[in-house]
Amino acid sequence: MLGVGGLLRPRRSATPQKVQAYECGEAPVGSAWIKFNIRFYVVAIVFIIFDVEMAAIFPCVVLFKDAVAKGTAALIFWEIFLFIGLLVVGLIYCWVRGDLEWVKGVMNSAPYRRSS
Amino acid sequence: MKLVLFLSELLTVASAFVVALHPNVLYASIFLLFTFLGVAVMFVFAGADFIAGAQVVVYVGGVTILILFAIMLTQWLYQMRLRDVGNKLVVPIAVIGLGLVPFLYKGLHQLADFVSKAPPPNLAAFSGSPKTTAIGEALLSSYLLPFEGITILLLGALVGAVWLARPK
Amino acid sequence: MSLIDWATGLHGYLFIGAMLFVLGIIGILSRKNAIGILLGIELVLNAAGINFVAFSKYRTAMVEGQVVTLFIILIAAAEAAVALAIILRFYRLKQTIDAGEANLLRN
Amino acid sequence: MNSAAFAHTLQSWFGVGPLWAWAALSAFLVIFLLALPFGGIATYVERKVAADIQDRVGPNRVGPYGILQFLADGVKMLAKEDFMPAGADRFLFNLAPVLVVVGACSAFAALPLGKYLVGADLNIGIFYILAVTTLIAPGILLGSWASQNKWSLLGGLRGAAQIVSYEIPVALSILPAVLISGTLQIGLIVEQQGWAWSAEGLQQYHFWNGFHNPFTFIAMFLLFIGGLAETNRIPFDLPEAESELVSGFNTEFSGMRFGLYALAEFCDVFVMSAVVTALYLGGWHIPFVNIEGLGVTLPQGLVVLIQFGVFLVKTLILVFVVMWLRWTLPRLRVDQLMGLCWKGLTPLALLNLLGTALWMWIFKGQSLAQLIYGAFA
Repeated sequence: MLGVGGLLRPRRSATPQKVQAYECGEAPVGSAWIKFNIRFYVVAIVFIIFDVEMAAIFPCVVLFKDAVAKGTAALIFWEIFLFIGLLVVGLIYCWVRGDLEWVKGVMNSAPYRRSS
Repeated sequence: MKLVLFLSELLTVASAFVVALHPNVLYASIFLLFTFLGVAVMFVFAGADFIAGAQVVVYVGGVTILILFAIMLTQWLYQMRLRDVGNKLVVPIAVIGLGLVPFLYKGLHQLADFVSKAPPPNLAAFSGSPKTTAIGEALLSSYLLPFEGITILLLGALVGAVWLARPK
Repeated sequence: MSLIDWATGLHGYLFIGAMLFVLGIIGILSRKNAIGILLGIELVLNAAGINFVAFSKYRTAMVEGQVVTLFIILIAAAEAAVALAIILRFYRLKQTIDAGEANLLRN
Repeated sequence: MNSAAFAHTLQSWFGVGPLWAWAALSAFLVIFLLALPFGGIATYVERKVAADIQDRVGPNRVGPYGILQFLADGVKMLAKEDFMPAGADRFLFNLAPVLVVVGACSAFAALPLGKYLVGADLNIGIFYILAVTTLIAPGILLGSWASQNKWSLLGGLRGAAQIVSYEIPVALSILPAVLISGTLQIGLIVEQQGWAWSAEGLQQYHFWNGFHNPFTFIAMFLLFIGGLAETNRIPFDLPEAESELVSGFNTEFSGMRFGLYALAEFCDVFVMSAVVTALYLGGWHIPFVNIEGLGVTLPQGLVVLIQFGVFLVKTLILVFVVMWLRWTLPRLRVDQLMGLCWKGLTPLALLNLLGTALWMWIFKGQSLAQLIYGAFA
C-alpha cells in the first residue's frame, strides 16, 4: 500500500519549516527526550509477571472441562486457585505499597520535587 | 511451505546478527523482536504451536516492551551516548566466536545424523496433534512440582523487581 | 539434499540454535551497556528453547521438550524483569548503565 | 466456502504444495477481503453515526448519501505527500505503522465468521489472537519514539502502558470462556453455545457463554471494556487525546502511514467486537434457534450465509456501541485509567475466573439454561 502511494503522491522537497516537529506551530523547544515517569516502568514489570502466569495457566484451564466430566477436577481446581491466589498476593503487595497510585508517584518524582 | 520456514530462519539469524553487533542498543532491541518472531515461526513448524503463542505473548508483548522502557529511561536518545561502542575487542570476539561455528556445527551435525537415523514412530503425526492439552497434562502430572516452583518464583520476582524499581 | 531441505530439518534447527547461542555470547562479551548484555542473554535462552523444541519433535515426538521450553520462557521473563529493575536501580545510583562501572563490591 | 475446502480446491487447481500452505493463503485472502474494506467503510459509518448523534448531516457529497466517502478518503491518503519530520528515525518511522497493521489484521485469520467460514480455525485460536495483537504495543511505542516529537512520545508511552495493562483483564476475561469450553479453538468454543429444544440436545449445547452463569455475564462486560481500552477508543483514548497531546502517538504521521494507523484502529475494534461475540455472545448462533435442527434441510451455502449474517450483525452492533460510547462518555484521567485497570477490572476478573471454576465444579459444568431446563423437564 505504501508502494502504491509512492507512485501517486507528489514529490516535493520539504521546507525546513515543514519538517519541523509539530509543537502547535511554534519552533520545537529542547529535545523531545523527556525523563518519563518511572511509574510506567513499574506497571510494565507488574504486567509482565501477570502475563507470564497467564500464559502458564492456559494449558491447565483447557483441561478443566473434561476433568469435571470425569470427576477429577479437584487437582486442576486447586491449581487454578493457587494461581489466582498468587496473583492476588502480588496485586495486594503492589497495591498496599502504593505502586499502583499514579498521582502520588507523579508528585514524588524528580521534576516536581525539584521545583518545590 | 518449507520456504516460509527457511525465510523465517534467515530472518532469525540475520536479526540475531544485528542484535549482537549493532552499535545502537535501541536497534539491537528492535531486531531482538524480529528474532523472537522468527523463533516463534520455527516453533510452529516444529509442532509447538502453544509454545510459539507463549513466546510471542511473553517476549514480544512483554520483554520487548520492558526493554524499550528501560532504554528510554536510562539513555539519552539521539545523542552519542546511545552508541554502545562497547569493548575494544568487538572485532576479535566476533571473529573468534564466528570462527568457532563450523567446529560447533560439526559436532551438531553428527548428533543430528545420529538422531535422524532412528526417528520416533509418530513423527509424521506429531505436528498436527493438539499440544495444549498434552502440555497441560504434563504440567499437572510429572512436572507439577517444577511448575508450582516456577509460579512461586514468579511471585518472588514480582515482589523483588517492584521493590528494586520503586522510586523513593 | 537441497539447502532448503537441509535447513528445515533437524540440522537446520540445530544450526540456528548454535548461531543464536554464539551470537548471544558475542553480544554478552562485546557490549558494555548492561541492557545490551541482557539482549545477548535473551538470545542464548532462545537458542536453548529452539534445541528443546527441535529434539522434542525429532527425537521423542512428545511434548516433554516443549514443557521445558515453556519453563525457559517463564523464567526468562522473570529474569528480564528483575535484571532490568537492577539496571534501573544501578542507573539511579551511578547515572550510567555501563557494566564496567559496576565495581561497588570491589573494595 | 469452508476455508479448508477452499484450500483443497486451490491445491487441486495448482497441484503443488501441502494443504495447509493453501489454507494459509486463503486465510491471507480472508484478511484482505475483510479487513481492508471493513477498515474503510468503518470510517464512513463512524462519521455518519457521529453526525446522527450530534444532529448533523455528515458526509453526503461523494456518491449517494456520501457512501463513497471512504474511497475518496483512501485515494486522498494515497496521494498525499509523504514526509518525515526532521530528526526522525527513518527506519523506525517506516516500521512502526506496519507493525501495528500486521498486529491488527493477522487476527482476522482466526475469526469464526460462520461454522464453515473461518480463515484458519487454529488449535490455539484465541491464544493466537491474544498473541498477534501484542504487536500493536511495540508498534505504537516505536512510532511515537521515531517521530522525535514530545506529544508523540508522551502519547506513545501512555499507549504502550495502557495496552499492556489492559491485556491482563482481557486475558483473564477470556479464561472463563476457555474454562467452560475446554478448548482454545474458537470454532469449537462457538459450536458449544448453541440451543436445542430437547433434553438430549441441551446436553450438548449450553447456550451463549455470556449467560452460562452470573460470573461469565460479568466477564463479558470486562472483556468488552478491556478491549475498548486496548483499541485506544474513547473513553480510553489517552494515547491520542486531542485536547492535551495534539494527536498523540500519530501526530507526525501523514498520508498513507497515518492511514495505516487509522485502518489498524478500526480493524482492532472489529476484532475486539468479534472476539466478544464469539466467546460470549454465541458467535454465529441465532438465539433459541438451532439452524441445523429445524427439520428442513437448507442448502449448505444458505446456512453459511445466514450464519455469516448473524455473526456480522452481532459484531456490528458491538461496533456501533463502541462508536456510540465515543460521543457519550468523557475521557478518563491517566491515574483513573490505571486505577480502573489494576484496582477494578483485574481483581474482578480474577474473582470471575474463580467463580466460574467453582460453578463448573459444583454444577458439573451445566449452564444456567441447562439447569433451568433440567428443573422443568
